[in-house]
Amino acid sequence: MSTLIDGLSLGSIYALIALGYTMVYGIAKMLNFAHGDIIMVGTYAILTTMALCGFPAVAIVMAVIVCTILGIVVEKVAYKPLRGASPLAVLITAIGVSYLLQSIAQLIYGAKPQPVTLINFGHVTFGSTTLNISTLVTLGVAAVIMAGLTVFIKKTKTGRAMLAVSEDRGAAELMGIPVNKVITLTFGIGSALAAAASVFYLLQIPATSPTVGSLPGIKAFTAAVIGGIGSIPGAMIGGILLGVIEKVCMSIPALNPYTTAIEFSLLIVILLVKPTGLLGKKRREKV
Amino acid sequence: MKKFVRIMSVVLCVVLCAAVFAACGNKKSYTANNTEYFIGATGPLTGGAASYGISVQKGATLAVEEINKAGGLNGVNFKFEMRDDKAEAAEAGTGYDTLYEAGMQISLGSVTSGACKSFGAKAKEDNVFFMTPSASEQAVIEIGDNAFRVCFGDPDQGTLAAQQIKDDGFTNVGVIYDSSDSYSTGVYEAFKQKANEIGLTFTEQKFDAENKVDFSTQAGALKDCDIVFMPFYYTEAALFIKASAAKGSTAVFFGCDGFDGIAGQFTATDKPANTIKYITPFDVNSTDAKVSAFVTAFKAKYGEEPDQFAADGYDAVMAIYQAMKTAGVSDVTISASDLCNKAKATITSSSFSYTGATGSMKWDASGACTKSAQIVELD
Amino acid sequence: MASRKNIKFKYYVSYLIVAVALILFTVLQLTGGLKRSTANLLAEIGYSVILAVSLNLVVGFLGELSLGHAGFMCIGAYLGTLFMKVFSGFIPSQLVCLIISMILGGLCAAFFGFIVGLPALRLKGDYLAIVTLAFGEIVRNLFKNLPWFGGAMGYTSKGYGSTLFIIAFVAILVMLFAVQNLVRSKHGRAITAIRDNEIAARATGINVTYYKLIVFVIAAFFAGVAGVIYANYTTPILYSFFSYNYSIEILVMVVLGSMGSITGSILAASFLTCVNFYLKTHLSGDMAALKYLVYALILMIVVIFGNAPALRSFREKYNPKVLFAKFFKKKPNPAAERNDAGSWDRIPTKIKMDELLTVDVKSNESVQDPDKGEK
Amino acid sequence: MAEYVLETKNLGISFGGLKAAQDVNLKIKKNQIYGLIGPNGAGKTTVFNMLTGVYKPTTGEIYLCGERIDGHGQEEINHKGIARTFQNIRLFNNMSVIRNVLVGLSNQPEYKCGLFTSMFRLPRHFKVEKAMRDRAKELLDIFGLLEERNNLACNLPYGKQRKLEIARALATNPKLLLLDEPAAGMNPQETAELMDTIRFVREHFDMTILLIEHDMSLVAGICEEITVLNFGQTLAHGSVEEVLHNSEVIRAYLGDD
Repeated sequence: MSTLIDGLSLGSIYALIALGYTMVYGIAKMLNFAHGDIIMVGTYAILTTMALCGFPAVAIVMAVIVCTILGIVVEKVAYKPLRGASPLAVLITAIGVSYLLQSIAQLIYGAKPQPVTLINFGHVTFGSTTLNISTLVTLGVAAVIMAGLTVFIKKTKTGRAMLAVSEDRGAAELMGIPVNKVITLTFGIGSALAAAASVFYLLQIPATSPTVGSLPGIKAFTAAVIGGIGSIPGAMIGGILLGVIEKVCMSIPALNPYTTAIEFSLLIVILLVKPTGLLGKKRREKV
Repeated sequence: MKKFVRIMSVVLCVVLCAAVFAACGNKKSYTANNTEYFIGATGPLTGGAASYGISVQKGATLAVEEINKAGGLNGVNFKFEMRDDKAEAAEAGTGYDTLYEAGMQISLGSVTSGACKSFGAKAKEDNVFFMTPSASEQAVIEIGDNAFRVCFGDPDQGTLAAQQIKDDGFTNVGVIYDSSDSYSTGVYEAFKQKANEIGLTFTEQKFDAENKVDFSTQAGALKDCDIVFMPFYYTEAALFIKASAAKGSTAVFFGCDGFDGIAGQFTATDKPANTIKYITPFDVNSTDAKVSAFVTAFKAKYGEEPDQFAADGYDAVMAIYQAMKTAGVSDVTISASDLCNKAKATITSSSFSYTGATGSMKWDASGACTKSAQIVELD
Repeated sequence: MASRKNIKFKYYVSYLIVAVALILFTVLQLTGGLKRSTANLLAEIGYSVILAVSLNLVVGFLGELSLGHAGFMCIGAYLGTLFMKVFSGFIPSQLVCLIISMILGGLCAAFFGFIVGLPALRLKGDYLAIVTLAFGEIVRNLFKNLPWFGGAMGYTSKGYGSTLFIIAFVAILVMLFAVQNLVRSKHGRAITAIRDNEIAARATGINVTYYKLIVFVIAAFFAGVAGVIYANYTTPILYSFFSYNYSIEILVMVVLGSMGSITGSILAASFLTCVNFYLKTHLSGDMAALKYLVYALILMIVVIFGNAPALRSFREKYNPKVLFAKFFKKKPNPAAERNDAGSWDRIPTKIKMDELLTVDVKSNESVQDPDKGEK
Repeated sequence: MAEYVLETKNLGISFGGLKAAQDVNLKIKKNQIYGLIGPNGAGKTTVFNMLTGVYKPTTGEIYLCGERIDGHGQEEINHKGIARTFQNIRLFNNMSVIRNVLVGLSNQPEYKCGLFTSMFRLPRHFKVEKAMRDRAKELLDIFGLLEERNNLACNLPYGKQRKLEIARALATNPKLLLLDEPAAGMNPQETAELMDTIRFVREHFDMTILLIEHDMSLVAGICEEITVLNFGQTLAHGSVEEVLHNSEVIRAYLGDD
């Protein structure tokens, strides 16, 4: 039971990151390899703010602001000039951004992992199971964020514009949708979600280092692909699925060492059975 | 892109030519131009284990400064350089080559065990003396007769811990260790052996270098234990302790010398109520004259309290200095191999002993060091 | 025919570079004038070049993105070491032992390339990329946990010593021979045809699956060979080295060397390895992060300047070919230049983000998409 | 020897619920130029895609010279003897003109040459390469592309790209050549030239040709038999005269009035 809750909460962190991947992918048609590192920047923003003023609420707001601005700046500086260029060029640039963010973080803060205490919620006991309150908080808030995002995309004009751009950029442009603004906005939202993920991450694991974002980043990317990249509900389902499977595997001693292998095998199996992921749309190549 | 290829090929040609000239050098004469005795070492200055490397570097640098201030060895100064190895064996090997070619004459080996084995293997080939401050795995000093250490060996700590836990009357015992770290695995193996010998039963959990941030699974499995033995480093230990506390564990956390520095990982709000204690040869609050002199000097230079690794680094340099002094080394361009033979003979002689920040030490031909341990509790 | 001559030269220049370097440094080594660190650098260059060229075969010539190249290298490294250990028991010569291990290690990697390629090549573009990435991660996770390979502490191998780079360079020559000959044959044409237009290639009767598999297997073979060289260069072999980050590093070499250009891959791999090595041995502590900073900046600047549509006129204006044209009194002839594989910004890789969701795995089945029936 | 080069029986395909093509019966005799026409969205290209194995038909059978070929993969169908061009030209753009043709030749049994033969440059490799190049030059010469053989395919003018596509298709030595709107985007003069080319191909290669076309002048000029599709169904078929005067066909093209 407690494994399941742990898994759900880890899953919702993955889901938040995966949402960023999937939205950027759906709209800008690029793999934002630097997305995981936005999380890292979020954790350092929290670390610094906590050291300066000590109010968790301020730190969280700060993380969201810093990440959003960073996401937009990265998009403007590194990706926008390459719009229309070979996709591989964009991918390589994203990798460059990832290296850049990590090395800057290391130059400022050092490679040494640093403890970060945001809020210490403690734990509650129901009968025989002890639950971490922060886990429950993560679960609840992440659910609210995801519901909010879904409503935003479905109901608001901006959200529908995003959908339109992801469907067909050229047509959307002809319909008068400001495509560049929409793409920038997508990066902003994706990065804000990454900031939220960094908050939840610190609630689970109270430490940070310059490479803190790579592993969750790549796992979340996997989750996004499992769910069908480009699909928002897919990212949520994929993230939660992956989180639960990871925790369940880790709690079974015989499977524990093979957790990563199992997660990635799951990805391969799903892609082979359903080549566009669980909820991915299937389109046909024109002949 | 084509343009880049072109530029690149030009640069490469230049580099190639430069490399050819640089490549020609006489292997024998690397130390010929030395004006100071060169002590080299590798250690993790970046990556997860960076704090140990940095501590050793600080301690060793302090020692070298003190020696030079006091006139060096017959008026010749020492210099110390540590290269980053990220606690990885391959990097330590590269670091060794760089140092050796830069004229290293004697060395502190590497800070961590895995890296030190790779460093030591090369050092043995060239017959370079090394005195590792903190690579405690048994295999390190088994590399050859050029290998020495100032720290405890892994087996000693594991055995001591098992005995201690048994003596304290704990029955519900948990152990967690880092299966990718030879120090951690070494202590664990010794602990297991001793525990089986004396009939102590325990539950075990492990983790590795790529899964050392999220401890909720292991913490969940060990949350009902009365005592958890944790033979690994403090950064991960702090995370494990926090994860355990979040799971409602009331266990005593019992660590090894790698725990030194754990106090800095907690703030007033997240310091758990559990007892945390560890084995260490070095107590920063000791009233011993040698220790307090070291602590004062360290604080004055770096503005922070030294940990055990800093003390080990300091002692390793001081021990080398004393050995060289006793051996009567007088030629600053002495080759590493010649210096090794002299230092070896001196340090293993029964009359040689050294007393420093981590107590009084003597060495035998195995390279192991005999000194006493204590258990410190974190308040 | 001038263009013909050009092509010939283009093919032989890569042999020339490697052979000159090989002879030069071997002589130095044998006369005892080579520093150990230089020999190490050369060995690193050796396996990097093999990796880059073999990956170029997949990315540059076949046009599929693979992020699991380090996984094949991992297989070669671990199994090659195992073979070394087995054979050293009854083969006295270390050299023979190494060569046999290189071949066997390569074959093992090739076998895995086949196993992975068979199902994975049904996927396209980014999906193939993520599956290869997943494969690489699975491989190293397995080697970490399988009981015979030293576990998480790494697999201890016996280093070959400082003459390793000679063998690595000879291996490069052998690989160049095989790869260039392959590329310059009807099979090579079929492979580039698949890259250029897969649908047309199918309609022209090219057995796409066969060729994709072949390329995958050959690339895996050479990655395995590179793995064995790596295993003899460093000890112990650590699973963590073979992460996707390393695969990406290889990809960066290929891209900077311009995709589809073998000479380019050789130069870029050597260049980046040198930069890496230099920064690694000259920076210490947290300043080592500068290495990645430099790396990242090179990467971004080169890619953005080389590819941004807005900078096209700038590029054309300052193109060295145009700038130097007056010195050579020869009009640059783009057609002759581009006779073969072309430069990378022109090559349509199958990661077309615009057609990204246009993934149709089995086009040979009825598709549920009424509005696109006629086009 | 079967009576027809290509014969389809009740060929049909449905995407979801929509029947894109239904009961298409084609009977193409040897050496014939056969036209497949119909308004936009009538399912012409869908039929081509079924014939070449891009789609798998949901109903019906396809016979090539009496051999059943439906259900086979695209490559296999090409090997059995159907070659095609595309409505939106699909050349290997980053390869030279001659290489485009060489790719088409590579599957001929007489140019068989194993992977290792090429890799290790065994004598057979050189022999085959030479033979292939000679054959490719011959083909290019026929289409007047010999001069441009070392240019990149994408640098050719539009009309020559069309020709190159046909040359590449012919290089695979087919029994039946499918041309998908060969005259699209051409001016009347180019179209006339194209008609000559198609006739020449039929004579010179003893080829059977099935083509899709909108340009009625071209259809009327060269086709011997025509099938008209509308909404995926056969509307009419017969000789050019018959079909073009068929009232239903006129209605389908021009509307009900």
